[in-house]
Amino acid sequence: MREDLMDIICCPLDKHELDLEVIRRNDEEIMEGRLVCTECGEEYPIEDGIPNLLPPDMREESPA
Amino acid sequence: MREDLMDIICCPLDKHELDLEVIRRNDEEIMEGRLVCTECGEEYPIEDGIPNLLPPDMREESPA
Amino acid sequence: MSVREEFDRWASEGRDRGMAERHWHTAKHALARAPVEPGDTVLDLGCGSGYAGRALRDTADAGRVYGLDASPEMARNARSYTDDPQVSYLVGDFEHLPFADDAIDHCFSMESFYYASDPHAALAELARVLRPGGTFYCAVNFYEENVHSHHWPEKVDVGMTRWSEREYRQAFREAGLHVAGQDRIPDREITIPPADEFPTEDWESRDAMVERYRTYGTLLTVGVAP
Amino acid sequence: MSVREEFDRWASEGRDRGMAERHWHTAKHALARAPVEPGDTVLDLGCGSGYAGRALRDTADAGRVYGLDASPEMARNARSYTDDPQVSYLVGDFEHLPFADDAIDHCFSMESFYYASDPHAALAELARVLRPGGTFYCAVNFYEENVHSHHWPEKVDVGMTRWSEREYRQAFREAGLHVAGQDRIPDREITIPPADEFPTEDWESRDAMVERYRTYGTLLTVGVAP
Ligand SMILES: Nc1ncnc2c1ncn2[C@@H]1O[C@H](CSCC[C@H](N)C(=O)O)[C@@H](O)[C@H]1O
Ligand SMILES: Nc1ncnc2c1ncn2[C@@H]1O[C@H](CSCC[C@H](N)C(=O)O)[C@@H](O)[C@H]1O
Repeated sequence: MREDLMDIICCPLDKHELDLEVIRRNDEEIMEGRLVCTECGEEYPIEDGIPNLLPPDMREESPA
Repeated sequence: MREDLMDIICCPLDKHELDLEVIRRNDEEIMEGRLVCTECGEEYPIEDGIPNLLPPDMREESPA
Repeated sequence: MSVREEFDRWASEGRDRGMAERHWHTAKHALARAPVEPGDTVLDLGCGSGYAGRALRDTADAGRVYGLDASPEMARNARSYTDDPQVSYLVGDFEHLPFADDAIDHCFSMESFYYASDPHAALAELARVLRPGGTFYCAVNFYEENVHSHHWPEKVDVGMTRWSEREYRQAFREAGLHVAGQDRIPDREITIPPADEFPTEDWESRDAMVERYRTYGTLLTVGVAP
Repeated sequence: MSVREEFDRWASEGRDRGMAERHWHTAKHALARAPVEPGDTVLDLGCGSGYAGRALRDTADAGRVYGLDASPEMARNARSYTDDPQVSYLVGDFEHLPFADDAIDHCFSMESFYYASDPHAALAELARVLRPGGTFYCAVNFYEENVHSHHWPEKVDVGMTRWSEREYRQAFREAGLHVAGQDRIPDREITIPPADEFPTEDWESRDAMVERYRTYGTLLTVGVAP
């Protein structure tokens, strides 16, 4: 995901702002990382450049 | 025109309410009459059942 | 010539019905989209023969339908085509609408809006009379992109405003209407003769005629009062 | 099965592209009507392969396009079909939109809205994220009047809501959206075999197939945030 996405995304549960934690990035994008809700602390993963903002109970783990 | 038209029509110039003066009516409708603005006093004719609510300067007289 | 005089002449020559027939090909598709609910009050702006408002009575069970036209002869003809007590015709001007604020649920207009001498003033009036959520369905065949319409003003003795699709959207927004959609409705019903019959009286080539009706068709811009 | 699991399976079988191709026949007409201006931010809700948002980048010069889908595999496929830096895909749920209030100019959704487990909650979320005047173009082939779609839930392992045209309008209004228009967009491109080839695997009769595609087509309901 590109960093300008931060302008409009929010926590899907309480609609508060998210903090971005970058694990890996390339020239254009954040490839791996985490989005953390500044209010409820819920964490949303960024995997292969795609943020997963499903509510945690809808986000099953990928099969190992 | 049917009398229930009075619910929504107004003076085209100043948008104030109109008074209805009936000259001739049948069971359903006012066939001849006048609509008079309660504010500016402008008069609008009803002829053959059709109210003419053109601003006066756009309403030429019908040829005699 | 004034709008009233020009269209009184058209009406007395019976041209209101011919127009209605031709316009129906695309107008019916626009009418079918309108979110008119049973009981709604509908305004047919520049109604001519008045077919559009009558159609909304029949298909959408509109409650009251008002056809407004600057030409007394058009209104007289329109009135003679129906006995429906829920349908009324008024003589009036686009820029001086004789309706109270928020009095109208939806307004439809076919091939008439661009005759307004000040179309911005007409839009401001529409924004005033439509209730919140009310729509203005504005359908025109005369517009910038439709190059085949550019010469029409030569044939009509009143002023005509030629806006582009973008200018329609902008003007709606300037008047305070949201733009909910815009597109060209093709006329798929008009008979287009085989190529060897061209040129005809009206058309240089078959391609030009196809482009006029199938590509440009009727421009519909839908506005919504906030 | 969850929406995520069902559509991850579809995506990994490559069904996202087949759907896109079939849906394009009618989706493109809906997209062509949307009042998207250059620079606008567009959301493609339940984007699947993501073709719709990409089309609005190309045709309407949309500024930023977000495709949202509950299936990570769909989002992954969609991402692989473009290099456009202005186009992004997110995994998310209709009823829990991860967007700030008023962040979206226009939202388009094709053949996905009825999978929402609570469609009223989804509409409330849309009303929240659309800026005033923003539109929701909601296109569905699965709806009450389209009798030929009634058996579809048997083939899909997730819940599907079957509303009538009227129920769509009502639900939009209950969520605080104005309804700007509604109609059925016919699919004129699907190949319909000659009568003597019926019954086919999917169709009892030619008439039924014609009715499905030409009469019922795709139901489009257009909502506008006040
Ligand atoms: N400023 C104005 N106010 C009211 N009516 C007007 C007007 N300018 C033009 N008109 C009316 O608009 C009509 C255009 S002809 C179209 C008529 C009809 N809607 C149809 O589709 O066939 C004429 O009847 C003309 O009298
Ligand atoms: N609650 C929900 N939240 C997000 N996406 C959902 C959803 N329910 C269904 N979907 C997604 O909606 C899509 C429906 S298939 C349609 C895909 C695409 N719009 C097209 O026209 O081809 C699937 O990709 C599915 O994953």
